[in-house]
Amino acid sequence: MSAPVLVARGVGKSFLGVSVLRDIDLELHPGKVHGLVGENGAGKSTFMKILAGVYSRDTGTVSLEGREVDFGHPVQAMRAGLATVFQEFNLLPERNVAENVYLGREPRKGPIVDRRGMVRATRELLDGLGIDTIDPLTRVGSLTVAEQQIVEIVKALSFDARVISMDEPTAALADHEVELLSSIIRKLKERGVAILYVSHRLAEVFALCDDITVLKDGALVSTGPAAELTPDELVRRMVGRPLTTFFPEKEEGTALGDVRFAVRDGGNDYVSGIDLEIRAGEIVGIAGLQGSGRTELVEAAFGVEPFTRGTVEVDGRRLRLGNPRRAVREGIALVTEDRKAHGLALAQPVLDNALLVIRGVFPGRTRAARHEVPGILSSLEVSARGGLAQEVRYLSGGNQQKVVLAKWLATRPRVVLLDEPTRGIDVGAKVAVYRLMRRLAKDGVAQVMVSSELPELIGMADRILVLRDGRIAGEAPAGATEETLLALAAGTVSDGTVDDGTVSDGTVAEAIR
Amino acid sequence: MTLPPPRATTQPGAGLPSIGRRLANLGLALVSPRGAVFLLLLVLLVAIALLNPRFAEPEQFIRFIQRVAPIAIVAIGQYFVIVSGEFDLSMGSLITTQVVVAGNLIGQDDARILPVTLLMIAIGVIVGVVNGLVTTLLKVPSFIVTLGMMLALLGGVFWWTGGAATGNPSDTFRQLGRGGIRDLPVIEFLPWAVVVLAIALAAAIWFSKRPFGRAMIAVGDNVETARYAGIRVWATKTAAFVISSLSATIAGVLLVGYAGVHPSVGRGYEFIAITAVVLGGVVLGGGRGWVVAAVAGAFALEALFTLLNFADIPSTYRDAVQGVIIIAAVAYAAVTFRGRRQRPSRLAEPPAPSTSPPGEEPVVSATPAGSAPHPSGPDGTTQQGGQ
Amino acid sequence: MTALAAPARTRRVLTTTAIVYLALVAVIVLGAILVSVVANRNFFSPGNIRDILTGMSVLGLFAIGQTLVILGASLDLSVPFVASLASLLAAQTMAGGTGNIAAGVGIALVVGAAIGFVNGAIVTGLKVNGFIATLGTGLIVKGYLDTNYKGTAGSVPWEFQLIGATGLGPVPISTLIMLGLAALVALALRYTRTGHHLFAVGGNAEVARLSGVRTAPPVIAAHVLSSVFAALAGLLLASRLGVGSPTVGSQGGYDLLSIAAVVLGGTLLLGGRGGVAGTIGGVAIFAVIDNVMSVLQVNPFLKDVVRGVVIVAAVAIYTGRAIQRRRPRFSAKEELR
Amino acid sequence: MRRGIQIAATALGASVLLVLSACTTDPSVEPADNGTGQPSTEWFDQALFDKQDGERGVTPQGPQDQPYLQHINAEMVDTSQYTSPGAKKVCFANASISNPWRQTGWITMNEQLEVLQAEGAISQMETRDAQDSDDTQIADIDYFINEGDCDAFIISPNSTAAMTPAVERACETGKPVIVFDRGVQTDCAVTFIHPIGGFAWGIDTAEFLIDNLDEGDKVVALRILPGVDVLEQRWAAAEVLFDEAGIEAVDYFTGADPAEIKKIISDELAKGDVHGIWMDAGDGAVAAIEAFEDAGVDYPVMTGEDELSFLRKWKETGLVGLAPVYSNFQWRTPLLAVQMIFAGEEVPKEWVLPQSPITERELDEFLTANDGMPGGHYAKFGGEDLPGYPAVWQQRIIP
Repeated sequence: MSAPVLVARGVGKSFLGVSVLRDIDLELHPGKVHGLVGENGAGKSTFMKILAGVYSRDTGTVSLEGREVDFGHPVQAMRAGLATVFQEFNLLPERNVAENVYLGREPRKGPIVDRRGMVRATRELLDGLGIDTIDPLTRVGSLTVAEQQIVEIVKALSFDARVISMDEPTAALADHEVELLSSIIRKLKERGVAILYVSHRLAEVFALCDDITVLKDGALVSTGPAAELTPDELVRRMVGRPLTTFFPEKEEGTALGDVRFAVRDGGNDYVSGIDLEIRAGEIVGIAGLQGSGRTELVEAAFGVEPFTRGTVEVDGRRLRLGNPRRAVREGIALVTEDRKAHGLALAQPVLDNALLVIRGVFPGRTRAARHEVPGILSSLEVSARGGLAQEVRYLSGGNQQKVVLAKWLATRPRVVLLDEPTRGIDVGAKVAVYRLMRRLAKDGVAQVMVSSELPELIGMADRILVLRDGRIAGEAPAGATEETLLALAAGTVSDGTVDDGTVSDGTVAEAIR
Repeated sequence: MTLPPPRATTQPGAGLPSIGRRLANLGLALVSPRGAVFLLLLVLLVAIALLNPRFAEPEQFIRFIQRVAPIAIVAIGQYFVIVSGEFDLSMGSLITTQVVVAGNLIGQDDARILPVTLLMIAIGVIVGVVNGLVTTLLKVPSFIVTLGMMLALLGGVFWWTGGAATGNPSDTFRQLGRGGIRDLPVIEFLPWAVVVLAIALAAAIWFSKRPFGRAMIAVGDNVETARYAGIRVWATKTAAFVISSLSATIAGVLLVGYAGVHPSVGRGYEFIAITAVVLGGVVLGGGRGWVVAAVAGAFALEALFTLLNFADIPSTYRDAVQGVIIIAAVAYAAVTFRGRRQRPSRLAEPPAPSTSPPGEEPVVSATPAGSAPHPSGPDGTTQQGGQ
Repeated sequence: MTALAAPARTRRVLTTTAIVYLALVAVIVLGAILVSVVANRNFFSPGNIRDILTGMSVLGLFAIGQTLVILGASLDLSVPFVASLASLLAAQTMAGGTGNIAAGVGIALVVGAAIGFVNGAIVTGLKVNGFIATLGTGLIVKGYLDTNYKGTAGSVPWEFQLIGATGLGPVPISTLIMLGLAALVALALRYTRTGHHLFAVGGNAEVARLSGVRTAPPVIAAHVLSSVFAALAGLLLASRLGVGSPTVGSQGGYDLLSIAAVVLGGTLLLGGRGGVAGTIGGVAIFAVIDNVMSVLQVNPFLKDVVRGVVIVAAVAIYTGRAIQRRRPRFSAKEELR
Repeated sequence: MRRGIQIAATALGASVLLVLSACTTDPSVEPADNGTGQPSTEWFDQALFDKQDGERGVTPQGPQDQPYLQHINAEMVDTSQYTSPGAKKVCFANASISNPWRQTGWITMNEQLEVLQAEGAISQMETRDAQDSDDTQIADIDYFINEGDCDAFIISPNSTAAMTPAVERACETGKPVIVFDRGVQTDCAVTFIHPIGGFAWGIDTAEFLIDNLDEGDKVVALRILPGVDVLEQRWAAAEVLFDEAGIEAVDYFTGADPAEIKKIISDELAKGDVHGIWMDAGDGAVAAIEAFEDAGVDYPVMTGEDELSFLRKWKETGLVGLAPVYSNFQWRTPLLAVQMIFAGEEVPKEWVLPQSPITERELDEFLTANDGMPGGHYAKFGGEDLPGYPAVWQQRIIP
């Protein structure tokens, strides 16, 4: 094996006396992909940020190509050849691709920015990755999420990075886009770039990575070749407990009731031909690739971008849900995908956020809700140092999500639409969300759960609808396999209901490619 | 990650701050931007009283409140617009409009007070509704909308009246701004304007605690969240503009009483009001601020001008002093708050700490929330950067 | 091999600037008709064109600087006072002497730049909102002017007055200077790093910071340039007036008017998008409307009403359109259209 | 952004083309013959003070009942060169109509215009209003020169020094130029029409206060805004006289805002006694008086203006007062001068109109004469014989 390009020894970090990372050793080799896995909060992101120069380390050493380094700013790290693709895009939507790629170090001829050279270089980088669909002069704001991800990678490459670390690069991508990214990573490997790859998608990790390091609670569990690990073993090292505990069983007494929420042949600019019936006590999963219309479907049901065709029924009454307010009045709740953008007023206290919907839509119930909210929050195990007066911006992602849930629970909804309810939250919070869903089901609430995590859908939903290109491509029962869902989502089997949950291997392989 | 949570308060369901915490908060409050304005006001009042002991006499002081009342009321209106995330530059012009309307239409005829007052209220509501609807439905920045309204209103009222009002309206109408209850103990004289201010402030405090008032602040904090929560954003913001226009109307009524009719009454009040609100620690961009502090800001500003008068400082310095104060106040607030609030989706907030692992009891934990960058679980919200 | 669906992004959309200039053409056509029908005048006569262009020069200078600060997500309300101060400093330094022109211009620009630097430093260093910071510095300068000047002062030599009074055909030199500077600024925004960084900081300061852009310098530069342009406007005013005046800046209401012109020109008030070309279009729209109203002898009070309505209506038309344009983002949505 | 380059290229191309074409330097911009615009930060001018002081005592020449045609110490100029028959077009570059005094005058002027149009002396008057902006007024004058097709220019300058070059350019056309109200630093105009002036105002008012007050008494001077010569001269004269007489005078700028005025007076009353109020313009006078009422102290000795709201309050309260006048009827004179000039009649080079304060003795007379006029109307507006009287002024119909 060649000499490592990056060596970390004994790296540790603590915040306010709380140790969050201890004694991490790790080596990256040219042309190898190194997977970094662990539960949320295991310290992966902290470690990456230390490498990237966002945080400074308290202990240990990091050396890049034999020289010890200590970066004070991400750009220092990038200039030294260590580039990081963060989860949140660092792109300017109003500027074009080339301007974004070279932001902060625009090439110059004399004092003049060499725009032509900048565009040419960007095009070359894109060509090198085999991307011919992105024009360097396109405004980034008009690109898809996946394309923006590629722009981020191109930006990293433009530094001529020898080490690229990627923090969950596929989190927002649909599967065919993931495949594209994988091919790009393989290309980078061929060029001898060392890649540190953080992902929650274990299949991806096994498919891509040569080595895998497992972190848990800020400490190193193991580091070694991927070939020596099996998926089960990896999961065991990560979580230290069997996978089944993730999804709580249905609560006793949960029963399917009448149809609570129904859409018949619904459609708008983004989705079409939607037929959907949810019964009281039922959890309906929605699967589909990114951009297949999942979020658009729940937003249509919630009146954000209402259905313009078809009919909507709540408890058998035909209604027109023209805006969210109307939907809320009918007992519908929507837990949005992006809670900071759509779910929370970050500068307001926990209490005000939790009472937001009540105050906005049912002001007459404020007094009563005020008494209930502390109970709801504590049943959700919200932890906030400043209590109800704490501004939510200072809460963790999981606690923020719980505040969002509390906000809707206070309205006593009859239909709850959950769009990626567990995205970006830690395991404990995830379990709390699952438990809550089970409890709501028992109480006769009709639920829709949109998720990119197929295991989550399989584990929680009573049945799963698969969206493709804005239409329902098929329906799978509770026990369906991931392969089945993928095949439906990717359009490799004909539409329809899958009964046995199996599809031939060949088709799946095709689907994944 | 197992953060051993040092539990300061372990009472289950304890969502309310303890008494000790409240005391601590009170101490902190005076140096916080919200409290700083009260400190500033106190210092200014003491300084005035030292220069001119008569000022501290109850009778003089109540006169001072009477004088500040119009500005304070305008500041209340501007507060609601600013806290809901907008600007109202049309307030000064609207005051002028109302003053001229009162002067021209009421004249010396007491019988016309009621209908004209109703007309003035209608004008106020219409101006607020137009400002609000153009801002929310046509998506024109409120800075531009109210700038246009400012020009159009002033031009329109001058066009109508030929630039000058007929004369002061009847003394009955002017009582509200000029008169009061006489022969009281201690203060001797309680101007109606002070009563109006007290009512307006009480109403503003009440309103800002009402569900609708809280929703207004939430809208200013994050419009999208409010919309997804079923709040009618257009109605909420329009209501803020209507409140603002109505407060300008009330200020106009007080000013026509206090000062009389002149086309220059109200000039510059929009900037004075914004200055007052900002002095009160209210953040431009919305979502943060306290209406009482905004009123205190108005008092502080007026106290400052009074101090300059008493100190025999040439009135040409007044602008310069106002300039210094306003920058200092906001710089102080900004340095304290640090968080820039204009674009919630782009907040560069420190990553929040993870919660305790599953199985832990619910706590109001003492983890150092937000005070330092903490490692977090992936917060997988993909941000497509900006709006 | 790319599984990415290539969305139909190639369709031509009118740029914002194009819309602004279309609006300008519409205003000119309408104005020309009104002027010829109602007042029986020729809108395109040299004297009238000169009147319009003269009206554009001063506001144009203010608006160029204002564009820069607005691109950087700030504002500059201090410009009228900076312009007045510059006119006074220049006129007093020149004191009628030809030899002092360079010194007068130099002093005015240096003082302008210094005020701009203070503005920029307050905005970036003390984190004071640009609105408040420049409102404050504007008031401070105003206080200085009111205290120290009791009326017009100084005088500029004849040679300097020529700048404001000379024209090439119907085109005043001052307009050419303004357009030349506008072009320079447009090029600077496009071809200098600071220009690029200004867009970045105005669009999203955090992204800019993480990309290694130091966020303060572009904003400070924008404020310095804004004040320098205000000083240039003051110099032009001094050249036209022949003297310096403590009120010449505020007389025109240039602070709010320049912001309106910038927004009218399609620059986003929140920063990060826009440009000088649109601003010049916005300034031209104002100048044409003012000219037409003056030729038609519209009541001056009514003029303000029209101005107010035009500002709001124009921006409303423009923003309504911008929102439509941004919606379709995902291929799935577009395919269904 | 691409447009930026296009614009740049177009601008460059255009300028090159224009340079190739004839350069059209405005011929009228010439080197100033003397040092125009000497620094004028000090407003007191002893010579002017003495001149105006003298003019106060002169009995004006001219028709007895037409003050707007009277003149003081006039040096008449021959205008036969302009003699021409027929109705003439007048171009009026107005500074603004942004305050009640100018609005009143503007109404009067338009009524005068109707009369002269009916007489066939003037065909039409084209007006451009500069809205208080020097720069706009310069452009207005240039527009008139180029496009106005004017037979005569009337200019009411927005400010003195700044408007001088533009007025000179208008003179270059050879057409008669009439300047009124504020002056310019050139005598190229055929006639410059104005009342006696600010120093006379200052002398009238200061002497009145000095007569009615004792040495050491305090006078609060309320001034609208700094930097306007006609206003500054009023204060310059008064200040000097107060100084000499040992009257303690403090001055404030109020922006004519009555709320501001009331606050200032209240603060002054809180500091100590105020015996006199001096104002450089009458609007807001009522608020000043009310401040004394509200504080429950005796009325001051006061000078305001011939603005009706002050006259009425003066009458109502019976305070010791004087209403100095900045003769509003001067707005009639320019158009009448146009008629005279084209008729070849000689006119005064500097047409100093009478300017005499309204005293307590005359108060009732003026109040009766102006019954029904709005508060912002000026008693000595001099338009009683014009056709629209009184409705046009009562309803303030602004063209």
